[in-house]
Amino acid sequence: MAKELWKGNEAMAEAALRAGVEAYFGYPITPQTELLEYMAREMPKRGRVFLQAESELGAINMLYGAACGGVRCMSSSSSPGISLMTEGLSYIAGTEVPVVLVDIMRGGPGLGNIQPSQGDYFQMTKSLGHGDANALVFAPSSVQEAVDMVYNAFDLAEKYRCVVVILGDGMIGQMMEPVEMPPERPPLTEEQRPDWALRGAKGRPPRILTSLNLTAEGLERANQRIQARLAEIRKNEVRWEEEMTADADLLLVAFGTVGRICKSALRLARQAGYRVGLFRPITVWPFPEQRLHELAGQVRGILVVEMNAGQMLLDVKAAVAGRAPVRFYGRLGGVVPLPDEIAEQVASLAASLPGDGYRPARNGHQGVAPVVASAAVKA
Amino acid sequence: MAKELWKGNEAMAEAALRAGVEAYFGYPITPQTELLEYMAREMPKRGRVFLQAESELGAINMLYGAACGGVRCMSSSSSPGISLMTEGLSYIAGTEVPVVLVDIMRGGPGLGNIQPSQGDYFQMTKSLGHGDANALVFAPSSVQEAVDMVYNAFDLAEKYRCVVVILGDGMIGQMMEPVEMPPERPPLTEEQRPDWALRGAKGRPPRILTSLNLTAEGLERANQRIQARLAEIRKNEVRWEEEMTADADLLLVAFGTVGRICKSALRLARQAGYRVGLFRPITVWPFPEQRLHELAGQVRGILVVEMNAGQMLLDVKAAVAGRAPVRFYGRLGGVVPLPDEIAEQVASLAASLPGDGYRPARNGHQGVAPVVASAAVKA
Amino acid sequence: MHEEIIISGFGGQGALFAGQLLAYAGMEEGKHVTWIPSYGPEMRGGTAHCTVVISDDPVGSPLVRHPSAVIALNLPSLDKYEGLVKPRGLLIYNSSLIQRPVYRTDLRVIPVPANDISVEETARVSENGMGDARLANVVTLGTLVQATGIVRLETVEAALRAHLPQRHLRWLEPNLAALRRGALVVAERVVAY
Amino acid sequence: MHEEIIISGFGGQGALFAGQLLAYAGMEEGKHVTWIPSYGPEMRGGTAHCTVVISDDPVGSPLVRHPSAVIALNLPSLDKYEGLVKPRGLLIYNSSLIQRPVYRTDLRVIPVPANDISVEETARVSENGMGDARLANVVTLGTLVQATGIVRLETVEAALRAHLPQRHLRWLEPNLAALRRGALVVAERVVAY
Amino acid sequence: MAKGTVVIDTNRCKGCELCTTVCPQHILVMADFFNARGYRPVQLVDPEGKCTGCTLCAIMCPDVVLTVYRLPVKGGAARAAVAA
Amino acid sequence: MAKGTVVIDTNRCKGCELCTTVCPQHILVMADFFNARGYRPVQLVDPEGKCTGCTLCAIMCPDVVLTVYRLPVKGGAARAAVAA
Amino acid sequence: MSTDLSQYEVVYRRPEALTEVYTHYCPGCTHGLIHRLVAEAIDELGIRERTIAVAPVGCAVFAYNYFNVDGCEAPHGRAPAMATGLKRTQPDKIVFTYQGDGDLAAIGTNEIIHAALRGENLTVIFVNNANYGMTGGQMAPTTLAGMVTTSSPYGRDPHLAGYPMRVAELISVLPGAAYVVRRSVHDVANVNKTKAAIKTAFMVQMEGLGLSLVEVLSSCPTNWHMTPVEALRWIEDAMVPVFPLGDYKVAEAVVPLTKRTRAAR
Amino acid sequence: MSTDLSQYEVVYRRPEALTEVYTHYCPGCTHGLIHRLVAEAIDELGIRERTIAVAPVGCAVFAYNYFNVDGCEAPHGRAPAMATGLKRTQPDKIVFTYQGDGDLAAIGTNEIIHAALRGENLTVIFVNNANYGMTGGQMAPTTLAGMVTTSSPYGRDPHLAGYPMRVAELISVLPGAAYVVRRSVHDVANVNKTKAAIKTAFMVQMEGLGLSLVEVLSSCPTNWHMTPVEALRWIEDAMVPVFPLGDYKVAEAVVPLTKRTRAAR
Ligand SMILES: Cc1ncc(C[n+]2csc(CCOP(=O)(O)OP(=O)(O)O)c2C)c(N)n1
Ligand SMILES: Cc1ncc(C[n+]2csc(CCOP(=O)(O)OP(=O)(O)O)c2C)c(N)n1
Ligand code: SF4
Ligand code: SF4
Ligand code: SF4
Ligand code: SF4
Ligand code: SF4
Ligand code: SF4
Ligand SMILES: [Mg+2]
Ligand SMILES: [Mg+2]
Repeated sequence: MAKELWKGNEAMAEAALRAGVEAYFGYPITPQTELLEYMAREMPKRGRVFLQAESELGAINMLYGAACGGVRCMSSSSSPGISLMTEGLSYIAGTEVPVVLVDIMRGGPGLGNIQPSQGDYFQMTKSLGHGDANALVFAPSSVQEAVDMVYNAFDLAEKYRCVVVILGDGMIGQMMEPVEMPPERPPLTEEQRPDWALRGAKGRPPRILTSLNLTAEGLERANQRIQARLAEIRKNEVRWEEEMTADADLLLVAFGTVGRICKSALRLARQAGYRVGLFRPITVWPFPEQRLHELAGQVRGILVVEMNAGQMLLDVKAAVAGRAPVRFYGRLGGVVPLPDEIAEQVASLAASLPGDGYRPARNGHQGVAPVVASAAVKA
Repeated sequence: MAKELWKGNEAMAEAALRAGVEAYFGYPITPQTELLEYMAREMPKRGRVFLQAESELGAINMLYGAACGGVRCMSSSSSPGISLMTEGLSYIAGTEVPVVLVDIMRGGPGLGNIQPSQGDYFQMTKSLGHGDANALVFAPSSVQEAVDMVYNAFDLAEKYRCVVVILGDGMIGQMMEPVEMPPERPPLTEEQRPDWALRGAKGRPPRILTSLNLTAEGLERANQRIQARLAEIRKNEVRWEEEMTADADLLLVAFGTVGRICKSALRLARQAGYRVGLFRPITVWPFPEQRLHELAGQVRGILVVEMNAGQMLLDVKAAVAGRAPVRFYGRLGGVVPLPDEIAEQVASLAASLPGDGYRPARNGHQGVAPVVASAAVKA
Repeated sequence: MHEEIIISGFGGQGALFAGQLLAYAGMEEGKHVTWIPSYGPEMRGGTAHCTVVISDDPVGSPLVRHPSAVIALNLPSLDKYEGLVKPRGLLIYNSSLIQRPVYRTDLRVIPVPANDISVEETARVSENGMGDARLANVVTLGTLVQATGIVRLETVEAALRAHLPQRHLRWLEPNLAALRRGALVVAERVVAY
Repeated sequence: MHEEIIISGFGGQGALFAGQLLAYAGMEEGKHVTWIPSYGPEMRGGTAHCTVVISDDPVGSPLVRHPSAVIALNLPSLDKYEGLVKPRGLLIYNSSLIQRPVYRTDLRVIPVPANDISVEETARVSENGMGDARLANVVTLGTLVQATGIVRLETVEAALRAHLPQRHLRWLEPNLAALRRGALVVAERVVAY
Repeated sequence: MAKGTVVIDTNRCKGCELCTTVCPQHILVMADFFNARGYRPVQLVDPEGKCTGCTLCAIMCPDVVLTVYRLPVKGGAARAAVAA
Repeated sequence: MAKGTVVIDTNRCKGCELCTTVCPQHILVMADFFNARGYRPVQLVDPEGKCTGCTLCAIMCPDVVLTVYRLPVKGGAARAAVAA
Repeated sequence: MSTDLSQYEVVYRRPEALTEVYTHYCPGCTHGLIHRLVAEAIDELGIRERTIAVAPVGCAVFAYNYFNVDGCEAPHGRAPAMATGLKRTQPDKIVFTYQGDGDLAAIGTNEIIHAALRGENLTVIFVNNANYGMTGGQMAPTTLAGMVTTSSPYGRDPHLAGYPMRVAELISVLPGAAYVVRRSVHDVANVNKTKAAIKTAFMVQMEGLGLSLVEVLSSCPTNWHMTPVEALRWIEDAMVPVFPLGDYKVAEAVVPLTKRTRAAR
Repeated sequence: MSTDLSQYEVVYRRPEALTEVYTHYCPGCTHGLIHRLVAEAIDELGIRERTIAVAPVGCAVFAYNYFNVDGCEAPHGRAPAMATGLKRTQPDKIVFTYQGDGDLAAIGTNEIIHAALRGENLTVIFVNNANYGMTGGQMAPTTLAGMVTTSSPYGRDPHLAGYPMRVAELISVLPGAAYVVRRSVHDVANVNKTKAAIKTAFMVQMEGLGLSLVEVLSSCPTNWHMTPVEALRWIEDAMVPVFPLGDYKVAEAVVPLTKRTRAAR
């Protein structure tokens, strides 16, 4: 199929439609509102359910209800709205019903602003509200990747009875890029509905979906079942991308759009003579810790770049387990780190390392004067 | 002053009163409700503000409002209620106003149950909603410690203009223990109010408190200011407790009530001949990573014990940085790990380690047959 | 010394209060103590229990799997805890309500007709001369203290004086009497070891 | 080839659409392209701009700090971007609205009387014979394409045909004309380098 | 007077006494023993067969303890069962 | 007729025209130039001194662009200022 | 006394829409009674096999165990949102929420108001017992002025905590609400009226007429510190004057349904 | 034309309670006008130095920059809760929220209802422009039936999205609300009435009488795709019939205040 130019938010909505999403519930918030608006236009045309909720609390619980019926459903929001959804997400995860959620992150904390950010990394990969709830979290770096992730998210959510999150940022949501849209899939038939779905107890015993379990032992068993599913995900679904790691003695680690910006930085730094590679986690939960651990044994130093104060950094440190020094470069509040400044950071990382005395000639692109590294830069 | 027997929830309330809390806003939820009920009884007596909110969203935003006035204020809740507060907490952190929050954790995810748990570790130490919001988080292991933490929390919150969280669990909330109550402090005078507080623009230019900053550069600066404060906290406020670490070649790491249970386990394991020590983080944010890193260099192996599926575990791994193998033993859903089973885990950790071949005689307390370790046990 | 006691009964039987008295007494005698209730919806009409730990050392776990002593005020409590008491531990049960025998043979077992004793003691002060079972908890506490010596009986008496809610003050004397009556039971009928 | 273009103007001046046309054309010619708007409340009455990257390689950053070419449709846009264009880069500005000179001397600068050209071209088809400035964006796009050769003019024309919203179809011809008029400007007046 | 009776699911009864207060015949009384769940259940004490099967007791019972029976009146069906 | 005038904070004006529609004297008209913020501001065109200082324009202006003046009527104060 | 029951007709038996599970409610708590009425209505309307129950957080948290229908558990206050998600995607099902006053009138006010505003085709059974039963008797928005609870230990002071919230009155203002009534279960006559209202409420949903809400005044003997019998008397004496029973909204199209249910009794 | 202004008296000038900051509102947006009325009321009551403003999330998010008083910014919809926290701890201050219809009538319904129920001594300026202005014109609970917005592209269908929410009517039901009115700013007469209502609302708070709420019908020319002048006409023609202007609740104790403000004009 020919490529078309799609805006990220709308492309994800269309991908969901083609994947057979049956219901969408959401609440407007920049920079994801185009996704909701696209659904408002297209869902009714295809006889599916679009509903603008009264709030994100409403949206996530409508989603919860729809999911309990074994219906393919989805919502989307951005950081403050996502915070409001965490109680519901914890219930959904605890009840083991599949939902798909798109989070187009913006600058925080608080109201912050509407610029791109990666400040929800922790809340999407770690806590997802209270308890040990975890989602399968994909971090797209291009509109095409976002489309493919959304398209596959429903199957994965159903397979593992879990929450699947597409964790993008304002750039992914607002950017237009050429996209090859996947084909439209036929809707689920009644027989294809899962055997736990609430569809009315006709000719069978009633089904119950709940996250409540009053005894500690009972709730522990439920948690063990959930943890077993998550272990399956960890086994099967870890994904990442590497670029120029084969000969690298320095490693950039970045996810989402920062990952793609690092590709440009990589080219600049390589031109400047640094043997740098890129490791881009595609699933940020589960985090590709094993492979990163291996790579850490090969390089002299690691630079983590994020649009936050150092969140994935913690996963990187845990995975690296001391095999290489880990530095951090973070931009905050919606400032997007650009290739030249990242390349500068690579250079200063290299300079700071004990290493083998090798010091590359600075013959590449010089860029402009490096911006002062943010105060969030941590050792 | 003589010790009295206090129930954790009520003791924390009384400690807050003596520290001069001027306003309390909350919503009932087991197992913290006695704190709210104590406030309902005592605050009016002392002419202070008690208000039962319509929800946790209401409570956290009332707290936000009171805090903007430079008033000593506090709230309390438990896991699902805390999830609902994260948007507000992110705003509060972003606005840099001081509040104190008690979280008495219960089993999750979802509605879960009301038994003790440590399932909010991630949501309190890592995300606190969207953006890079962080609280200073204390994890008490006894009622006395909880009392002292609450008593000091207000000063710390005001000093760093941050959220201070007392992260307890159902045991801390429900247990009675002897407590020495600190003395009553005089209330703040109008002059003692901070110079950013909203008290009416009488004879001075208006003051504004907001977390909004539309430009990326502006919001980055605000974030840098917040991060600088957090760096101060990291420098000044890290606290932990060690027991029998001097000669230890095995290390237990646990926080909160599990930390105290581990003390009993420690005695059992020592009796059984294991040279085991205990490392108990008292602040879980900031995490005492430096000291743990040092200790990791001294021991053959580390066992992290939590009432969750492995949350502090990540901080431990990052701090240990590969210097010693890290194992995890977790109980879920409100099951409390008891000393004998933890001691068994110590033994099996020791057995699994390469080490120096040293194998202690099993001559200590035998306990009962060990419970099957939960599926959440991770390598 | 390190004792872990569970006191268990129906919601209204006062198991929690008896445990608090014990903890107060332990504290008065300079021990480390913890008291923790079961809590939650099961309290609604169901059983309630508490765990008290009294120790020379700081208390690690306030919860225990295998208590050194149990007071079972009703049958469900006996059913639940009989199997959990430590070998050679103490099991006190309310024989006014529990007819079945105890199966374990490695325990020190003391049946106490706690309701009957309570009825007798409360009848003395009640207006209509009718007694009730409300002091069964204190009766069995007396037995426990006497049988174990965890704390001295007088310390529990002092705790009663100090912590009986103001509004129940007229029940102080009957409480003290019930406590002493419970203590006497030990001498009378130690059934099994 | 790797070009990074910013097109900027008042809310209604069509900077975003011009950028999309450019991106479509790039895509048609087999390049890697990204288009990203500024978004948010500043759109309310303020300026709007978009960044287009067209490259032989996959595009890393869709945002750029130092574009290789800028179209400034109004004065605030010139103020904002003049300092940011890469050395030796291209700066096109709408001389119908901007009277001030360009200060940088290391740029290729092309003033385009875009509003005037638009008025002329729209007047031809408007009912009352009065033109307006709505095609200033396409005029300057013509200039950009002609001056840089990033894509061929015909590809942009095709993009216009394909993507001009149905309801604006009667404006297709004027758009095409405006595009060509803009392209001609390059020949006419290259002011500085 | 219609003739009826009730069957009591004794272990289900929580001894709340709501049924006893509405029975027009005063034939529901509390037992002096406890059921398996620790409650004093209600008992039908109707030696004279006064129960009319009026269902009032069942209507007030919060725990659906009572099943109510009635002898069909000759020449007509009993009042339609409430829960058909 | 009272005699008045208005002072226009031109750069504050957003050219919304709300004032022009309420002025009874039709002496507020849109300028043919743009102000610093890119809007076509309103202008007072009152060569004949028709402005009565009625404040209607100010009452409708969403951007508080207009300050209204009035010549005091002899023998009495002007209508109490709206914003004292 | 062994009557030969084979001669007898059953005139009251456990409804099919209730399971055999023992409820955890306190003795005399009318939650159980209201459950029974809901179950009877479901049976009588023959909709058991296409009904989905949404349980609240509150004493009725286990309602899904007691109703013999598909069921789920909403976060505290969010049952109307969850039910909306179910009903919108399965319009052929009958979806009802069962909610307490803390759940619906405190934390969940937004969800019920907007479900009513949108005219969601849902049936809401709203159990008003003037306090938070499950958490041990705290003040609810419906707590009476002056009433002592564990969080209003000096009695609810209207100047600090407001006057009780009248939910039926409030919801009836919203255009999407089709049928909004208040009933009580403090005596047989009122139980029967409540039953009729609940049945009507389900019929409203079956006809797709919009939101139906039956507020039921219910007892909480435990937290009111009363015997079950006293508690029912207190409903009549203290609650009914503050929460007048009656029909607060009966949409045009619903009127014929109310006649049908009245006739059926 | 240079008039000698020294001869003149100022009959209208910028209120002191407004800062000099240029607002970011679109041309002709009546948010600015309503700001001015609030500021005038504050000035006239002499309360500027003890007033605290709580700004919403919505187009008025920067209101704290425009009011010359202490100010803060609430999370979307939570302004009444934040204001409650401020007012309860500083009862001598005058605290007001300024909220849009998405903010107050969608996500924040719970907070406003419970503030009103409790009779919080707050003043609420509620700006109803029938859509979510700031996020680009989505449907709000107040959007008119049939009205096209970016999230109701085929017009609001009352069967799917409900009929518009009438906030003043709803809030007036609650006992703690002392003064609840609806006004509009589509012409001079209505602007003046709105001003009087806002002033009364503040006086209600000064007297400690409970919650006062002034709903103001306001224009959003940008998202309505109209000129500012057309937009005002549309308020009159389309909105007023759905949202009738008037006094929905004037508590006994408030009546004398309304007389005072009327007299003052
Ligand atoms: C988010 C959240 N907040 C608080 C609670 C605690 N909680 C459980 S039930 C309940 C109140 C229930 O009262 P009500 O709805 O009136 O039901 P009732 O028990 O009286 O029938 C509360 C506050 C919770 N589970 N979740
Ligand atoms: C929790 C949350 N959800 C959504 C948003 C996005 N948002 C910002 S303003 C707004 C709507 C504002 O509409 P309204 O209150 O009517 O104000 P108006 O702009 O129309 O004056 C929304 C949904 C947000 N900032 N936070
Ligand atoms: S059916 Fe009627 S008469 Fe018979 S026991 Fe019940 S209430 Fe009494
Ligand atoms: S009403 Fe039901 S539960 Fe109560 S006593 Fe009668 S039969 Fe038992
Ligand atoms: S004061 Fe009156 S007459 Fe003068 S310009 Fe304004 S509206 Fe016109
Ligand atoms: S109303 Fe105000 S902003 Fe609008 S045109 Fe007139 S002066 Fe300018
Ligand atoms: S606490 Fe109250 S509402 Fe809950 S089950 Fe007991 S009596 Fe019923
Ligand atoms: S979008 Fe609408 S409400 Fe917002 S400033 Fe513009 S006109 Fe006003
Ligand atoms: Mg209730
Ligand atoms: Mg609006």
